[in-house]
Order: sequence, then C-alpha cells, then structure tokens
Amino acid sequence: MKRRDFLRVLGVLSGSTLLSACGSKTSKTFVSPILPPEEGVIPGEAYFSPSTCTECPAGCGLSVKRREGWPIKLEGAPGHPINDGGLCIRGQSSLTRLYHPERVETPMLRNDRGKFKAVSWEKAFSLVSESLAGSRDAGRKNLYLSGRTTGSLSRLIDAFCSRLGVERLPEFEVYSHSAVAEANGILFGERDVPRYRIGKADLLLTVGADILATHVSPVSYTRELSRARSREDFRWFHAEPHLSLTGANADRRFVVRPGREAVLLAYLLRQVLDRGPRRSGLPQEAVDALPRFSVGKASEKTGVSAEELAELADRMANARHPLVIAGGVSTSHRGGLEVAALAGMIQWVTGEIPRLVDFARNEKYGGTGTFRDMEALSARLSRGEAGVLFLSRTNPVFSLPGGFAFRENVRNAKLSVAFGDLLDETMQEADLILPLSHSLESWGDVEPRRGVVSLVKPVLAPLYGTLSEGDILLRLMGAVSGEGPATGYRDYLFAEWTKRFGKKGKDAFSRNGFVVEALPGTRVTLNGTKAAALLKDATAEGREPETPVLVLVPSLRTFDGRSRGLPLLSEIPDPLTTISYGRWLSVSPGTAKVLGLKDRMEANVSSGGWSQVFPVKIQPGLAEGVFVASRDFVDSPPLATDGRTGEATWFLEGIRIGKSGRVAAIPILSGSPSQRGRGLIPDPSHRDEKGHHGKESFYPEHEHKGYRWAMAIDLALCNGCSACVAACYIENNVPVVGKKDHLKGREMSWLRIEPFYGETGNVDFLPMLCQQCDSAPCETVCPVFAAYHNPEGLNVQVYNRCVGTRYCSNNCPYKVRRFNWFWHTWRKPLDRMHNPDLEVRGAGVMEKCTFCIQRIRAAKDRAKDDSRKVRDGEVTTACAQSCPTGAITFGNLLDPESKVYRLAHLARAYRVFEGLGTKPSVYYLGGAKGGPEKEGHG
Amino acid sequence: MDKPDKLARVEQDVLSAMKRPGLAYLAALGCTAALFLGLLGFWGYQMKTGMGVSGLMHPVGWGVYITNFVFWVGIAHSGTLISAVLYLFRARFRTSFNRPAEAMTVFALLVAGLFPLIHLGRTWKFYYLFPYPTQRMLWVNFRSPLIWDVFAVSTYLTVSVVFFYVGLIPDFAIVRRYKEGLAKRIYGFLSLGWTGTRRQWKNYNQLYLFLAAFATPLVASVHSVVSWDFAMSIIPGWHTTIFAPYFVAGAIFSGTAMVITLVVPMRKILVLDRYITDDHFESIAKILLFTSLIVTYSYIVEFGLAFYSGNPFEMEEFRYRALGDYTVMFWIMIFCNSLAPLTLFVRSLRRNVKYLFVLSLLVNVGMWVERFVIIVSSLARDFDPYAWGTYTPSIVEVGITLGSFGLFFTAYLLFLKTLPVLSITEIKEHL
Amino acid sequence: MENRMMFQDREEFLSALRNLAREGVPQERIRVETPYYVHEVDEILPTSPAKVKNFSLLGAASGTVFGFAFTILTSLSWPLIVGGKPIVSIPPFIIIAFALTILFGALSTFFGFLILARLPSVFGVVPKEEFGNAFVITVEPGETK
Amino acid sequence: MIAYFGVVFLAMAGLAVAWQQAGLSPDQPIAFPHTIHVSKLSLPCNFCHIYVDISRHAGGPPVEKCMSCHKSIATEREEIRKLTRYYEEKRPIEWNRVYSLPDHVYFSHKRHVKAGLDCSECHGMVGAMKKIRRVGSLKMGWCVSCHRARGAPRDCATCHQ
Repeated sequence: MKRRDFLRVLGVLSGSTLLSACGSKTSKTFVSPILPPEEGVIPGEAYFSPSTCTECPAGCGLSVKRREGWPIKLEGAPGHPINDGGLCIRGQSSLTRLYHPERVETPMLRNDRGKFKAVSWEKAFSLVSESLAGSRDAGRKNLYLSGRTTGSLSRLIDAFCSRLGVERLPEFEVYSHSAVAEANGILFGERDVPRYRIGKADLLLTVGADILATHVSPVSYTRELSRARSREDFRWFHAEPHLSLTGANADRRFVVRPGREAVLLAYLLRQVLDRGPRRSGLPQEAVDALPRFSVGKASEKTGVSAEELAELADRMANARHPLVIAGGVSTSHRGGLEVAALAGMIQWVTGEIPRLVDFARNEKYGGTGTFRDMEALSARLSRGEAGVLFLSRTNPVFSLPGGFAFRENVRNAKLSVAFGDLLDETMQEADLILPLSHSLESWGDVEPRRGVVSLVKPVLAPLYGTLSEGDILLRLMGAVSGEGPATGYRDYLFAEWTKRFGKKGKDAFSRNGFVVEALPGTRVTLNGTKAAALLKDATAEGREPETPVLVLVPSLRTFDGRSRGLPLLSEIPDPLTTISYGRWLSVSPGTAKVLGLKDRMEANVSSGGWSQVFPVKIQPGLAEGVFVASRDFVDSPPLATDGRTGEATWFLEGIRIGKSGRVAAIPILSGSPSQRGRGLIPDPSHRDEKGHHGKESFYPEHEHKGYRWAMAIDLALCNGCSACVAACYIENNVPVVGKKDHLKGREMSWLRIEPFYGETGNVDFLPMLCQQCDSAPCETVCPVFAAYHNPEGLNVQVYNRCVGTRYCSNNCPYKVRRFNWFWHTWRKPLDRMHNPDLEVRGAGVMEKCTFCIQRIRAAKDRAKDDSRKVRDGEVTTACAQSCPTGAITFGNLLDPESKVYRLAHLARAYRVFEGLGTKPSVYYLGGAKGGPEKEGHG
Repeated sequence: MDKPDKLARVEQDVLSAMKRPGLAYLAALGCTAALFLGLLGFWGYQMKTGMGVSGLMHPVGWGVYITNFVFWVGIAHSGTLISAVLYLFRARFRTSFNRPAEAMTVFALLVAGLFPLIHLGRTWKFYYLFPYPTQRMLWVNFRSPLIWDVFAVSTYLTVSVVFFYVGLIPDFAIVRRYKEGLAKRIYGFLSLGWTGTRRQWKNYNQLYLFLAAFATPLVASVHSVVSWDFAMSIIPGWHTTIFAPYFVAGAIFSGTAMVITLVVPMRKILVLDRYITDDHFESIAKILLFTSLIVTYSYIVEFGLAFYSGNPFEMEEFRYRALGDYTVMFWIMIFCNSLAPLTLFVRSLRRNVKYLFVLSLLVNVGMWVERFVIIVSSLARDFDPYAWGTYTPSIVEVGITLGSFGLFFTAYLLFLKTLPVLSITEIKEHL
Repeated sequence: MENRMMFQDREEFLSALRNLAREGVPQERIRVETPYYVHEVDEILPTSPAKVKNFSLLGAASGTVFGFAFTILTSLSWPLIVGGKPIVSIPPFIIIAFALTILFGALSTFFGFLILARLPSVFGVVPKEEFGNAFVITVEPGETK
Repeated sequence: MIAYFGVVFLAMAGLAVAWQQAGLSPDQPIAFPHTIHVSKLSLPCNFCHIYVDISRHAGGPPVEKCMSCHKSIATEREEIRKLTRYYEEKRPIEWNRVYSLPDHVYFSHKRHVKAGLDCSECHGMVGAMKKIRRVGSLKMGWCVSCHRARGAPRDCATCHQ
C-alpha cells in the first residue's frame, strides 16, 4: 500500500530516470600507444616539473603538476629563492590562461575592413620583414616596446633590434616604481628597487607599499614577513592614505593624509638623527636641509596621533635593525620622490644599507621605463615617426591615462605588431597580432632579481599554432636575412645557459629550475648635496593632492589589469570587500553617511572632464574624503605624470561625487562585515571568551584508526591573500558559476576568506572551510549516509549516494557545504584542468571540502607500498601547500610528534563555535596579527 | 413522515451529489486539473535543469517546498482528529463531518507526499530513501529525521486510507443498490460484497473502534515527527523543545480551518443543511478557537525562550524574524492565526457560516505563512554572519505550490462525484 | 423451506427477534440483515464478542518487534558513524518502531476483520436480492426443540 | 494505475538488461585471442598489462611490444596484418573497454595485485576466452561482497572519490 502510493508519484520520475541514467564521462576505450611512454612515467601518477610564473613581474618559481601529460595545477616551487613554495592567487590562476577558451590561436592580420583575419606565420613574417625594410627606407623608425623583460629574452631582443635596426624603447610597466628607483639613483647612484631583507629586520615600517598583494614581489615579501613574525621582538607598522590588504595586516596601521607621508618620514628621520645610534651619518648640508617638526606639528600635518608618532619614533630609534620601505600610492603623487628619498635616507642613517637594503640584488627595475617615456612615445607616434611598432606583453592602450591619446596614436604607426595570448585593448588596435605561447608551452628564463635566474620550461606542446616570443624574434631575424631561422629559441637558450653557467651548471639549472649566482656586494654612499637639494622643500605645502581624492590602487586579483581575463580571478571575491564580479568604489562609512550612500548604490565620480559611475561599497577603516577604486576598474583616468620621476600620480584630486539614483547588482558575498560578537575570532585581549572546550557528549567518544586528520590555521599569519582559495578551486574541480549565481548567493567555493571588521576598522581574516567535525551535525541528518564520519576523522561526502535533501547544509553551523544547483560546465579546453582524482559533481549533489582526500589517498598508497605509516608533512592540502605565509598546517592529530598536534595544543588554539559541541578538526590559532603576545592593531 | 422513508430520504439526499456533473463542476475540475498539470511541467523542468530554477540558495536550502510539505501534512491532521478522536469521544456532531474530513486527510497526505520528492536535488534517486534490500547491501540512516518522516507519513497515509475505506464499505453497499450494470459491479466489488449480516456488523463495529484507536496516536505522533525535522537540527529558531506540541496544535488548527473551507461550499451546493447544521459548525469553530489560542501561546513562548536564554544566536534570530527581511510575513501570520480567530469568542460569529468561511481562508493563509517564516527566517540568519543571505521564491516554486492545491481540489472534486459525501449509515444510525 | 420476515421498523424487528429467541430457535438458524449496526441483536442472541482485537494485538506487537529488529540489524550490517553517535542509538529507533507498531496493527486489524467477517464474499458483490433499509430475519428450516 | 506502473517498470528493467548485455563483450579493433597468448604461450598478465602492479591502471601493451614478436610470427594472418598496419601508420590501437568503472569510483589495480589477488578473481579465466567477455557485474554489491568476505576496508571513502 505505502509503496504504491509513492509509486503513484513515480509516474513523473520514470521519465527523468532514463534521462539522467546516462551521465558517466568515463572513456569507453583504452589505448595501446605506439611506443612505451617516456621512462618512469606511469599513468595515474602525478609528476612535477619546474618552471616560472609569468603572470606578474615577480617571477615566482613553479612546480607544475602533470597527469597523463597535461598540467592540472601550479604550485610554488619549494626552496625557490623568490617564493619558496608559496604561490599567489594570480599565479594559481595562471593555469586558466593556458587553457583559456579565448586564446589567440593563429597570427591575425587586420584586413581593409578593419576585421582580423587569420594568416600563416610565414605570411606574417614576410609582411613584417617587408615593412621593416619599407619603413626604414621611408625614414621611419622601427620601434620595439615590451613589458618588463629580464634574462635571455632581454638580450635576444637587444640582438634582434641591433640586427634589424629597430630602436628598443624603455620597457613599459604600469607599476615601475620609478619614484623609488629615481630616488635611489639620486641618493646612491643606483637607479633601481633594492632587495629588502624583511626577514632580518626587527622593526618594519612600510609607507604605502602594498607588499603583501602587489608591490614588486609579494610572495617573496610575505614569506620573509612570516619569518620575521615568528620572532617575538618583531614589530610591523604601516602608513597609508587608504586601506590596503597590507595595511589591514600590519601590527598597527597609521592613516596618513594623502601626500603627507613626507612629513611623517622627515619627523622620523630627525628623531633618528637626534636620538638614535647613528650608524652612518647624514652629511651636514642634508641635516640642515631637513625640516624640523614638533610631534604636535607632525601629528597635525599627517593626521597621525601624537602618541602614535612618539611611540613610532621611540621604536625607530631603539630598534636594532629598523627597515623602512616606501612605495605604491605613497610614492606616486607629486611628493612621491621626496617620500622615497626620505625612506632611503632613513635606511642610510640607520645603517641598514646593505644589510637589509641590498643594492647588489636589485629587483631589476632599472631598465624599466616610466610614464614620461610613454608620453614621449605617444608624441612620436602622433608625429608619424614610427614605422613598424612592436608591442609585446604590454597593454598601454588600456593602462595609459586618457590624456596620452595612445589609442589614437598607435594607428599612426605604419605597421603595429602586437604579441600576446588574450586579445587585449592594445592588440585590438594593432594591425598584426602574433599569438604568444603560454610560459607552460615555451622555453625561457627570467631574472626577476639580480643574480637569481629562474627556468621557464614547457610541460606540453603548444595547444595552438602559437610561438614563444624568442622563437618569433629568431624566425623574424631569419626571415629578414633570408637564410631562415638560425636555430630554435630552445637551442639559443641552451647555448646561453652553457655560456653562463657552464655545462654542469646548465644541467643543474634545468633540473632545479633556478640558479642563484654569487655576486659581489655593492657599496653605495649617500650623495649629500643631492640629498640636501631633495630635502629643501620635501615637506612643502601644496604638494599633496586636494581632497576629496580618488586613489587608484593595484588589484590583488588582476594586478595592473593584465589578469582581468582569467575566469577564476573574478569568481574569487576581493578579500577586503568580498565582492567577486564587477567594479566598485570603496567609500568610508562617514562619507557614505554624509552622502547618503549605501552598499550597491551607484555613485557618479567626476574630475575635470572625466567621469565614471561606480557601485558603492562602504569600506570600514577608510579615511574621510578618501575614495578607493582598483586601477583596472577605471577607464582612461585623467592622470598626471610627475615630471621628475616619470611616475604617474595615482590620485584623482578634488573629485566630485554624486548619486546616480540607481542601484547596481554587484555580488557582495559577505552577509555581515562584523562578526557580531559571536567569537568566530575571539578578541585576543580577553582570552576567556575563547571559552569552554566543547560540551560533554551524551555519547561515548568514537575512536580513530591510525590517523586523525586535522588542520591548524594561524590567524596571526593569515593575511587574506586568497591564494588558498584559488588553489582549492583548481585542485578540487570546483566549478566557476559566474555573476548570476553569485548574486543569488550560490558561489561554490569550498574554502572562503571571511573578513570581519572591528569598531576601529581593523579587520581579521578567517579562512572558513569544512571543519571536519568529530560530532558533525550534517552527518546525523543525512537520510542515506551520504555524509558520514570515516575512521580517520574525515567528514566524508559520498557524492554518488547523495540525493540532495540539502538538510546537511542547513544543519551546518559553518555553512561550508555547497550544493550543485545546476549541471556545471567547463568551457573547452578549461576541462583539461580537471583533477582526474575527483569526480566532477553533477546537479543536485552536495559537495564540500574533503581535506583533499585524494592527496591523503595517494600518500597512504605510497606509504603502504613500503609498508609504513604516512609521515608528518608527507601529505598536505592544496590550500596549505599554496599559502605564502605558511599559516595553514595539516597533519595527523594522533601523532604527538606532528606539527599540527603541537599547534593544536598551543594556548591560543581554539575552535569556532566550540560551544555547539561539534568538535571540529580545524584549530585556529587566535591572537593579534603581530603574533601571540603582541598588541592588536587599529 | 415515518422512519423508513426518512432512511430512504437520507440516501437520496446524500447520493443526489453523485448525479451527472454539471457544467460548473466540469469547469472547476478543468481548472484544478490544469494547475496540477502545471505542477508536473514545472517539476519536470526543475529535474532537467537543476534545483537552481527554484529560489533556493546558501544558506536557505529549504523554502517553499518544505513549507508546503508541512502545510499539507498539517491539513491532514484534523481529518483524523474529527473521524477518529471524536469517534472515541462519541462526539455526535462528528457524523456530519467525518467523511469529507477523512477524504481531506487522504488527499492532503497524497499532496504532502509529493513535496519531499519535489525538493530532492536528485529526485530520480528517491528510492535511496527507502530501506529495501539492494545489491549495494546499504541501508538508510535511521538517525535522520527525514527517515522518520518517511515512516511516519507513509504509515499515516496507509492507516488513513484504510480508515477512510472501511468507513465507506457499508455505504458502497447502499450506492450499489442505486446503480445498474458495470457501476453496480464496481461498487459491489468495492463494498467487498457487504450485505449487512449480523457477523459483518459485529466485527465491523470492533474494526472501526480499533482503527480509530490506532489512528488517534498518529494525530500526535506524525506532526511531532515532522516538527523534529526542525527541532532535531541545531539551527537557532528550529532547535526548540516546544516544537512538537506547537506543531500538532498548528496542524489541527489549519486542518480544522480547511474542513470549514471545504464543507461550507459543499453544504451549500449539495443542500445538506439538514445534516450539517449550524450547531455542528459552532462546535468546529470552538476547536478552531481553542487551537488558535494554543498556537498563539506557542508564539509567545518561542520569543520568551529566545530572550530568556541569553543565547546571542537565538536572540538575533527572533529579532530578525519579527523585524528582519520577512517581517511582513511574520505580522501576516500573527494577524491570521492569533488575532482574527479571537473573534470566535462571539457566539453569533461562531454560528455565522459565511464568517467562518472567510476566517477559515485567513487561517489557511496564516498557517502557510507560519511554516514559511519558521523555515526560511531561521535558515537566513544562523551562526556564521558571513553566510547570511535572504531567499525569495521563484516562479517555479509558486507554480508548483499552486499545482499542489490543484491536485488537492481535483481529488476532492472527484470524491464528490464518486463517493457518498456523508456517512449514510452513521446518519441513519443516529436519526 | 426457510421463512423470511421483513420489517420497516426497528422496534418491530427487535420484538420479532425476541419472540424467535423465546421460542428457542437456535442462533445458527437465524440470519439477520440490518441497514446499520443494531447492538440489541447481540443482547437478544448472546454470542462471544468479536475476535478482531486479537489480530490488532498480534499485529501491533509484531510491528514493535520488527521495528527494533530491523533498525538495529540494518545499522549493524554496515556500521557507519554519524555525528559521533553510537551505531545502535535506541532513541531514534523507538520512533521507527512506534510507526511500524501502528502500521502493522492497523493492517492486521483490517485483514483480521476480513477473515472473521468472511469478506470479501463473491456472492455478495451483486447479491441476488437486496432489502434496502429493511430489517430482515431469515430462519432456516429445522426442528425446534 | 498499478498496471501502468507495472508497464513502466518492465520497460525500464528490460532496457537495463539490454544495456548490460551489450557491454559485456564488445568487438575489438583487432580480434586478439587471449587463449593463445595466455594459455598456449602462458605469458604472465603483466607481460602486456605493464602497469598492473605499479599503477591504478593496468594499461595495455605498446604496439611496439606486439611487433617485437609479430614482425616474424604469424605475419600472414589477417589480424596481424591489421596490427602491422597500425604500427606502420603510427596509429595507437583504441581497444573497447570491457571493464569500465564510473567516474566516482577510485580503483587501483596495484593495491589489489599487491594484496595477492589473482587477476582471474575479477577477470575470470581469460586464458579460455577467445574474445574477452566481462565476468562480474562491477556493481557496488559485487565489490562489497568480496571486500566483506576478505575483511578489506568497507569505508566508503576507500572507493568513492
């Protein structure tokens, strides 16, 4: 009877049963290859090969994970001199550039109707070589503009240019740090960004430099910072006009009036001179030129409270190894040069050159040009001086201020040839597009830091008919001279490497993926006269941008905008605002109240003739009168260039804000900016809040067999950089669902960064993932055992058993379970990224973090082969592996020797919502950013 | 007129409902059936495309579908109350309501039974929910309240159907007498060949008594189990000890309202005033009033507990429930379930059938909204503030909800034309 | 040759029945058909009370036993830990057992009734003769003591 | 009503059965006789299935391996000609899977072989099959019954991925 009544319902179902019966993508054939695959390669096993990330100029070392020949994940190369195992969100996502569905596949020529048509390489080469000759005869200049280029490629370009009579222009980087370089040039005769040894400092003062997210070499800095923070005596202060991820993570953050950083530094320099141990003196003339401020005056000018200034001065004076780093927005306004110079002088006076500030290991921004150079170029183009214009790995049309009219002027070149992989604004303006191979498809090397050479090695043949820049140049040279390509770029490189490192060295290089050359230290001395000249009116009035001001900042997710195209990066929310898709304008709470603006309301920002409409996001911790937008959200902003440094000023002064009256649909993923005193992150000042260790269970504990997998996350180290999130997405085939579903609150991320703001605008980041509870509420309510607890303490979700009641998700206090609302698809060839060790979940199935059970399985498999247990550190999760700060530790809680065991038993270890008695396996290490016994920030 | 004619008269009065359907009837049937077909359409679309076509999201994983489930199971309850419990209490007025009430129970349960399936992400795997021996050697998780539901609801449905059918047996025999040819055979078959012999009557009497006895605890148990779907979770606003009695009262409240909604027009159209009198309605109205008071009391207790507990999660939840995104729903609920029924303290209103009808509609709305508020507002504001979100139903969910009413009324209309709408035998007995 | 008495009135019917009883006509020879349950009949011709209740008890009891046995055994056949609760956790199983108690009880009561009432009866589906609302007494032939 | 569902069910059941039968013993691009190689020549399984004891996948023989013998042996046979053609045209041979598991299942040949399981336990007497046909249903119950019998782990996560 009861069966029949439910069968009555079946009438509808039977149809769909047949529909959904055919789902499996398992290949119905298996292949006998012609030859046995290369030695030692076993199907079903993962292999790692060294390479280098080219998503930004930092040049982090990669270890590329391959399965059956296809790269399926990028990981930071352990031991690499730059990133030592860590890899940022952009680096992780670089894989989606390789498999991007919209990559340029063949050379494309603009036909007379302005449309692009595919052409053969031969055609392209002959065309270029003809017009090279042609324009030379016509007295036009052939020009070569590229993004920052280091290593062999740079030398090849030189060779190419000299051989073909092409003028190589200064490289164009949006963030070329020219103010800092310029200042160092003036003061020390080293026009470059030095290497900062943060790890060795005991006091760090960063002024405007967004070292954790976008400044020069973020992962490298982050690593060093973690090292420094592990020392009790280390303190880190950050001064900036706006709020950046870096500021959010400093021990204490000072909000400086835009453009007044110089006053702060001048005050500090004076204090150091007066009180500090003056390891190396400042020439008298400079001392005299240095303006003198009382604490009160300085505080009044900078907007930093007198107490804080005083304390900062004390610490600066008493620190053994203080390090001051100026950069970013603080050196990109009219007073930027002075700010940089003052920082340099403090470095000099405190005698930390060359110990902490090493010019021998420059970050190699010397050769990089400035906006001034681009202004010049634009002018030359407008005069029609240019014959063939090569534009390689650079997007000036998008990046340059509207005033430069670069878009229009490019058209004046006789033939503009753009190299690139995804069609960007500049390529669209070009006459000829030459598609570049992804770095995973090509040979090469980079030298991101002087003496540090990192290998770029292909892991697969180009997916399309693309070439590496090196091959293009060589073949062009061949085409011009008519004798065809001399050698491939690969052979060229091998020759180069053998020349540089010797035979043995070369093999070691291609094995390890990097070389660190021994370099002689560079002694620099401070040029007093020039210093004095700089100091004269360093703090003069009227330099600072007038408020209200719109600060344009580099973006954690897209850097200068070059990573915009990568789908994964828009799916992962910005850690400060939790906005995933679209643009927004960050407004301070006070200003918002005054203007009557609320989240998602549209505001019209205008300055001079320029104006643009942004949805508003209220940003706690932002100073009054300061508005922030990511650089790549703004279309051709009216930026000025600083005459002396050539740096663009990233401040739009005296802007006007108006309500447009409309409300925009932007996905703000966080339901509440504050944690409402719910103790997700207990306030370090009163420990007891952390409170009772769970409830007593009514039932006896169940025992664990062999392993109990657990995780410890150090909130004092986590800086919200979201690299772990990207790693998780790629490792676990987590679908990218897009804006529409984000607006509905249907994001699929297994791991998310939850920012929680305090009253003072300080923010803590909480990485939230499945807590693998020992008494999991989700398990009990599942009617079919799809969610259950396995003997190793994992909260397992059996996808194929799940019927999709969503009860588990309802009953999860951490809301980390994700339901597949649709049949998610990956646009080809993105599906190549799929990790074959996991099923791709179909519609109607609940999924969630598994502690990377596939990695655990593999590790146990290895261990079983030589009949032993899995060693501590042998298996780690994707998030832990990628974390640049090393905040995440994974291991076996049953092993008292394991690192995770030690951390889980620290005094500051706690578990979220312990009062609910869920007994999570994820331990968070509370405490202020500065580490255990340090003051909170704010 | 003398007795035997009276008996005949009863038969004719009741059976007159079963004569050829008129145009109005067919039109009504057409509409309801169309709604039901709509449900099937939407459901198919949802299964093909995925649950995403509903408004559900994180953190609100349950919405209109589960609301409907609870609502319809609730409706079922008063049927059993009237037919079984009142039978045990020998409440005379029951006689005029029990047949439509039992019918309502059965149909409501059929509709309710659909929704657990509709809300499944993978409906085509619904059989995983049943404990039957498979080659997988896997069983179900008896610790899950959803499995309790499977057992409670299917038991309830089975017992109700049996009870309903048993009550019909002697009446089938009567209908048989009025029919010819095939119809006669069919009703004869349904009557199991009832002739009203002494043996039959003796055992029948005891059967009916015991079925009533078995059905009675179900009134309490089934909706308790349903309430545990929520009470057994840890969600603030769900995890409450008062849920079981609170839900049972609510169930009877809504069910009684539905009985009125159904019987008032039925009495009018089929001219059954002689058998369903205003006194009967007054007694029903009293039940309505009584349960309304219990429900109101539960509302107060809920808030009391929340704020007395000092538990921040609970407090925020109930603040949100009353003043948050769903505040309108909340106050609709208060008006329909707590305030409006208070008017029943006035005797004249209790006896005013039109008024009762309107009120019953209000209560139906109110109780649906109550379930919605409890389910959605609790999920929307649980522990982790980052994960908070608000849910709005989609067109698909609305369509399916309407469809469920379509199915219910289709069944009810068919019942009017095929079965004796009142228990003839019992009325005779009590003449 | 059996003789049949038909009454339109309940009271007449009862008195007639009383007379028969007084004349000492054995029960098994008296067949009675009524439009609804007339409890006096059982007083006039006393018989043992109905046995349906035994089926109810049997069904209900077996329901309880099966409920517990089923839940416990299936849980043990593939022990899976959920929410840190023991494999055999009785409280939830009580609910299942309760439901099955009612289910089995109700069904067996019904089938018990069918057996005891000799239903469904093939001849009854379309009876040769129907008495409508009449109260009928049929006395089968045989000698009176 | 019941009749209707009866029909639906029978239809579905029939379909399912047909489905299975079809997959049991598909035709192969080359009619490779295990009888000869396994029984006659008694080659060990991992002579051709080279990865069976070092990887999840058993793997098939590289065509080169076949040719190492068949350059000279039985070259006149039609099937061997096919083989040679594959080799000369440098085309890999795409065998039709007889044993295929759904995506959500993790299965490792290595683990089972190392556990001392004989290939025939799951693949039957291959040596006696002129054309390979599947033995065993490859359904969950089929795996589980063996895991039960041998006390192998029955934690869902061992096989479900």
